Amino acid sequence: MSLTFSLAHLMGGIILLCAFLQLSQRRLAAMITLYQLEALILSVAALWQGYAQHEMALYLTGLITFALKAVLLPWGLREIVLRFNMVRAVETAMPMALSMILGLALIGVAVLVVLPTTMRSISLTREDLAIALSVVLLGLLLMIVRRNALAQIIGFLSMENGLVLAAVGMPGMPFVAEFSVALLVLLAFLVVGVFLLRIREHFDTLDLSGLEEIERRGR
Amino acid sequence: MNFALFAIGLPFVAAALLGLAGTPRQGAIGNAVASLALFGLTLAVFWGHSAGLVAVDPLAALFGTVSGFVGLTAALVNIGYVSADTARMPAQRWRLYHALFQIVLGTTLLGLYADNVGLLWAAMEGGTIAMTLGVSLYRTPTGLEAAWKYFILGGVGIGLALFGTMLVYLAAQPALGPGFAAMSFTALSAHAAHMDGALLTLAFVFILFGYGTKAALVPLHGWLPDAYAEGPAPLTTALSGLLINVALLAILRFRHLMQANAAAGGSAMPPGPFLLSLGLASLFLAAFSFSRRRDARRFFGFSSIEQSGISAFAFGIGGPVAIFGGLLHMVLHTLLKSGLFLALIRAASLRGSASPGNYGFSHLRGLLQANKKVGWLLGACIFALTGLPPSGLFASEFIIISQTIKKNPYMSLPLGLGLLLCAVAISRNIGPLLFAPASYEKPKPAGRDAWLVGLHLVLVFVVAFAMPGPLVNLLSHAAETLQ
Amino acid sequence: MFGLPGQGMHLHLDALSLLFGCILLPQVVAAAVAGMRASVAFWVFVLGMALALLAGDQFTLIFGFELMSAASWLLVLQGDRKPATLYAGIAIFSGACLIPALFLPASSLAFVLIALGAGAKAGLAPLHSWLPRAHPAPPAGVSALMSGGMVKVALYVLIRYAFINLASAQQPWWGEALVAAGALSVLIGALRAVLEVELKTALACSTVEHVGLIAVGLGLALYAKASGDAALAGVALQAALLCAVAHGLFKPLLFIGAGEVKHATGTTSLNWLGGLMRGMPRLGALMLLGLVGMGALPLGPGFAPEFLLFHAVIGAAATGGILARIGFSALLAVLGIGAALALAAAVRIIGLGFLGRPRSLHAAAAEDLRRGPLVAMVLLGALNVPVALVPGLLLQLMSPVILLLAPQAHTLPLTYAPLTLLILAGFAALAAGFVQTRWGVRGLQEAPAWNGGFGRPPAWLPFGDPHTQVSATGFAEPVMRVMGKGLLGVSKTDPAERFLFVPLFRVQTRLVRLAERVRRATIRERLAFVFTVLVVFLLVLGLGEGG
Amino acid sequence: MLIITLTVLATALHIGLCFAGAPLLLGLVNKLRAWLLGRRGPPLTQPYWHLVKLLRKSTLVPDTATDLFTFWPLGAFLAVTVATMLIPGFATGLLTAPAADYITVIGLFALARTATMLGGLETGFGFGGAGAAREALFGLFAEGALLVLLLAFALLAHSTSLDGIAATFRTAHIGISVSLGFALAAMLTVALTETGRIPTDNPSGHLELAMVHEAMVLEYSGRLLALLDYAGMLRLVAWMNLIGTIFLPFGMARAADILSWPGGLALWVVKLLVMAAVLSVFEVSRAKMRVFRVPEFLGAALLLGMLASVFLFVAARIGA
Repeated sequence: MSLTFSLAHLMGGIILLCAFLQLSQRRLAAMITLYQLEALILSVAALWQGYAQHEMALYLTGLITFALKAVLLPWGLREIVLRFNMVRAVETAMPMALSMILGLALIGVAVLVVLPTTMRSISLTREDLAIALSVVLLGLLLMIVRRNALAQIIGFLSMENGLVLAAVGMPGMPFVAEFSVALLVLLAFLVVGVFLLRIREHFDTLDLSGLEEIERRGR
Repeated sequence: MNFALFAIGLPFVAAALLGLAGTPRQGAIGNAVASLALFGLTLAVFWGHSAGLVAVDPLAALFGTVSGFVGLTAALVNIGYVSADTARMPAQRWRLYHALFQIVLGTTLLGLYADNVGLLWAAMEGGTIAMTLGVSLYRTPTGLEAAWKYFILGGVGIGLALFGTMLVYLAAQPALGPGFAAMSFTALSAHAAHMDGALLTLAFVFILFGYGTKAALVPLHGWLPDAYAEGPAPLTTALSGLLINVALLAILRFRHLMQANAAAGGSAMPPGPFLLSLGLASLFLAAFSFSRRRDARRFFGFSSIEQSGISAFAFGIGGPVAIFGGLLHMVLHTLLKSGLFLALIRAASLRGSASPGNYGFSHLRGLLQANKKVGWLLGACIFALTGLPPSGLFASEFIIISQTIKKNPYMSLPLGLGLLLCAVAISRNIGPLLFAPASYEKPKPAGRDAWLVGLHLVLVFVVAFAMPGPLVNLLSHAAETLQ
Repeated sequence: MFGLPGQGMHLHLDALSLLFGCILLPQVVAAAVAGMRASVAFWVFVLGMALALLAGDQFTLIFGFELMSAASWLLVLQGDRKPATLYAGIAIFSGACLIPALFLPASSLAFVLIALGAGAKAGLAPLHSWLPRAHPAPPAGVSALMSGGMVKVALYVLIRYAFINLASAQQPWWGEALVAAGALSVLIGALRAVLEVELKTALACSTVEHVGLIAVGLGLALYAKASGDAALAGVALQAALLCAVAHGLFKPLLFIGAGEVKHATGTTSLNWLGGLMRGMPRLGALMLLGLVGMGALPLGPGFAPEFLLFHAVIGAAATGGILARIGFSALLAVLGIGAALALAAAVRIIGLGFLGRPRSLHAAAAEDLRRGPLVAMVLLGALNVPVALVPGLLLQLMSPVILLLAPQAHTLPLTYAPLTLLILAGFAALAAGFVQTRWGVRGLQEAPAWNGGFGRPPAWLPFGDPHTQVSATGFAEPVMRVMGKGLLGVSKTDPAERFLFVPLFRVQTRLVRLAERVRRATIRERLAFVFTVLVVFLLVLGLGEGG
Repeated sequence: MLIITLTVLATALHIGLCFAGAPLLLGLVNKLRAWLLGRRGPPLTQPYWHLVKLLRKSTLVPDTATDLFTFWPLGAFLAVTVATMLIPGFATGLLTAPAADYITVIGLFALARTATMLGGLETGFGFGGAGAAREALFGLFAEGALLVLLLAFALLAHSTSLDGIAATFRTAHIGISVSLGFALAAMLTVALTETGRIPTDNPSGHLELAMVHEAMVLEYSGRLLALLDYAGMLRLVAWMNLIGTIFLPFGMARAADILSWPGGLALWVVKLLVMAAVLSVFEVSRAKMRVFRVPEFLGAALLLGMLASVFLFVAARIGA
């Protein structure tokens, strides 16, 4: 049992680390790599939990996660990067250092919030919950501090990883697979959305500063 | 038998059919037929009994019926809209449009009828996706941009909601243990007392933010005005109010869990302050955003923000009567706002086309010259939004304010101020819209479906001031159980 | 059943509502006859007022009150779009003040809210400046009903709550505050009534003045009730109620007349009227009757209330300390000046509108009353006569109301006897007539008047050069020079607007700019909003539960 | 029965004397003024002949006037007449006493002023309008001052009816108090304005730009002018009666007992003579003031009136 937990912690820690490192990356390629790693660990965690709890659903989740998030999505994202040649650094909305400090602060917040909760008889310990919450918040932060649509998507993806991380920890929670699948549909939509935006010869870049049409018209 | 399942299933089937075949006009007619059947089913739900994942309580049934009605009238007006606007989109995209129309209805009903937090969440996500597609349907730059906002904000909201849902499940563990039971509203509210209060509070914050995004509470409202303004009118405006209701009801139910836990001495925080702050924020932001709007649909988008803020405020005040007021406000506002948008579509098509971008106030002003009937109907709808009698909203707002004074007198001050500002800002537009001297045009026919708007208005008035006894009992009982 | 879900709607009638109903009825009939018969909004308006008067519970009261506001707003909107928004704002403001007040327990706060809400709707200073803008806007019949009726309904709410529902918590300062507001309204209203050039606007300003008079009476009555002065309470209430009755009769008369002037000449600006008595003798006679009331002249309907009010103030001054003495003597001076101003305003309207030479061809070619308005005005005029000649009788009829409002109040018989004065005047007239016929020369011969040495007017000015006779502005100039500059400033803007509304609008624009900034936020910024608030909530949570 | 007859008789006597004597009083004042100016002056009966002459002359109506032209002089005349009947002269307790409320009297004077103003606006030429405007201006402060004064009297006499005031002031020994001094000054100021004497208006001056009362009656002639002039004379009597009743109530007769009449009558005549003398001295010694100084003049009167009532309070406190 302790092995279960320690391993779960370890993976959770690595995921959190990836999420945190994404903040520090200037280049999309690196972010995608980190995301891929994150997803990989996540699928492993899901499988491990499935093994620990003897849950078929969790095995399923792990496989889906691996197939889609660790393989398919990164590939797709890289495709976009190459296609629009956004290999060079994307501009950040706030200084790296500041964003990382904020990230640390957020982890603090997460811990502070989870602290008072009393986890009786649940395999998911409060540390795991804290980690999941931090990953979610870091993902949100990433969406805010990057000006680039793709970076925002990556942020969203890592946030969603946090969700799945929390989900897999829950004993016998139904719908986990369904949740992640449903989320994936949404993600697919996000990617498609980027394509839509790109296909229209309206925005010559995915830099969102070019995306304030309505505001400029001031309706 | 369980009509609810049929009611949920029908739209998806219809969506599949409409998405596959049919000219725009056929699609519109099929749409109307399906909506009519759906409305019948939502009525039947009252008499059917249901259990399991889809267990309908009277409140859900009521809102289901309201949604069915709104869907029906929207579909009827939709016929005229489509046949007037056919040329603007290729046929297959019209098919997509009709499919989306039904999907939105279906997800709405699923979200209302589901007795399971997971299903509710899934429904919300489905609705989000459908609406997103709907907003970007016309492929205009601004439309794409609005859709993009909807993607990002709605996606984040959905994510937070999911996290909150899982936390609720987690919080229910001590009481209900693993399994489906820990996700069913009935079971949860039965065992609310034994749930993990702290975790529940945390969960509520995420739920509030997740579903608050769908309910367009400030500061989560960013997507709404643009989404309203850019999509095809019958879909993104007349129907989107329904999803707002689903979100508000979800918030109300989770709030009830928290309240019950706190009341039973659990460690949950009272949910009031969160709701009150978001509600007031919505009220005031709307109040000050009205005055510079040039596009009517954006304008009324902000009014939707205001109204859901009011309902959230009422839920924050708490107590059976205030919640009664909040629910009544939701029902009335749904009927009124959808009627208003139908009138708006009519008005815009009087001035040429009802496609996005033709809803500028400067474009619509002086309506009485174009058509007296439509002009007065639209004016009446807008006026009803201000909450002055004989508008039905007066009743609900009266209840809410009076309860606020009884429960929390100091909150009544900002509430009154906000309502005052909003009402003034809204009433300012009526004068130019109706009476302004427009360049001469000869009166045009109102269109066969203008009476639907009148029907909406009458319903609003009747429900507010001559509410039949059973409905009163239904609502007050629901408020009792959800307080 | 109709009404609030699950509770319905309760009506209830007592002496007070009956009295105000009686005040309302003739105006409604008159306005309907004068041409509002066909308008739906008008009848909704009437329905709202009736509901407010007959209300038996808070919901019905507010419902009727706001229904009245809403319908009148629509009517104002149809007349003139500009003041409509301000009017809606005031109407909703009064609603927003009243609703809390109705639910609060009897307390000073409740009274303040009631006074603010009802006062704003009644046009009591300092919340009066909307009234001279909004009341002239709609068609004459509605203006009449707004000035004569709606204002009374607002006062009715004030009376019912200040005297009956909140009686348990009453304080002396309630009365004093009401008196102060009333005095202010009297001064500003009467002064503006003299200065305004538009006929209807001047009438609306005089409405502000009369509301002020009623408020002073009510305030004195409250003060007396609180200090247990039975006689004072009686006379003050008599003054207030009689003033309400009289004003409810002659003001609609005047407004309908003003509407007819507009119809006949196409303008209501006194600077373009003149000599109407020649073209419209019947209208002139009826207007004269109404203006005698407005100017509070003896033998007119307006004098008895002023008479009682002065008595009340004198009675109040006899009680209380040195400050009260100074205050009440100042109040008396203000009322006196106000009465004289109202008189000047009435003289100005008659003298410049109906006497002298026409100032425009429209005025010269004016034709007399149409049938409907004539009937309406005759009805109101006929009802004015008993108020003017037998006020004592009316006061006796009102005594139940007074006892309802102030149970311990006892009332004295009126010492102003218009009939006696009439008889005396009759004797004198007979004597004068006798002398004339005995020694005088009969007959009148027309002769051109000496035009002060001005040159002969051009042929296309049949009534001579309008500029050689005093204009409305010119007539008001001395008053403007002596009092206006001091009270209103050179620009003649109402102090309430300068010190109340303008700053408010400034704040509003600033906040609108802020909201626009929020709306302009990019997606990232919007996400940032969400994120920040989320983190704040989480922190609150963590600290709240951790601590 | 006897009392009633006596009261009726006294009232008739009062009215008759006032009406008959009004021109004489004016003649007296003019005579005195002339003497003080070192002229011989017109005969005392001159005003009577003036009235008769006007009655004999034919009456002109300007072609620009409306039908109400003849109505205003009558109105002004009737108002002043009624006021004169109400204000007690040589005796208290007249038949008209119950109706003789101070405020009613003020109202009647206002009514007279209004009728005159409208008469001035009637013809629609410059001077009448200017005169009416100025009269309206003067009216503002005059009424304010009169009401404030009333407060002082009412506080002393606990009554607002002239009769009551006179009765109280005669019997109760109020003595010469500061407040009454103020009140008297204020009262005189208002009286001068109301009766159109120097310094606010010049009854004998006919310079168009300066005149107020004359400007309003400029277009009247014949019997209408006679009415107006006679109303002016009555106004003078009425005001002197008013001042006499309030400030010199001593020795007034009681209408009920006939024995007190002779004394009362004699004293009344003396009072009128004294007041006429004072008036003419004052008029001769002062010059007419600019129109826009008059409001200040009356404003001072208003303040004096307020001071009077305030001082009353102080006096009541210190027991004086």
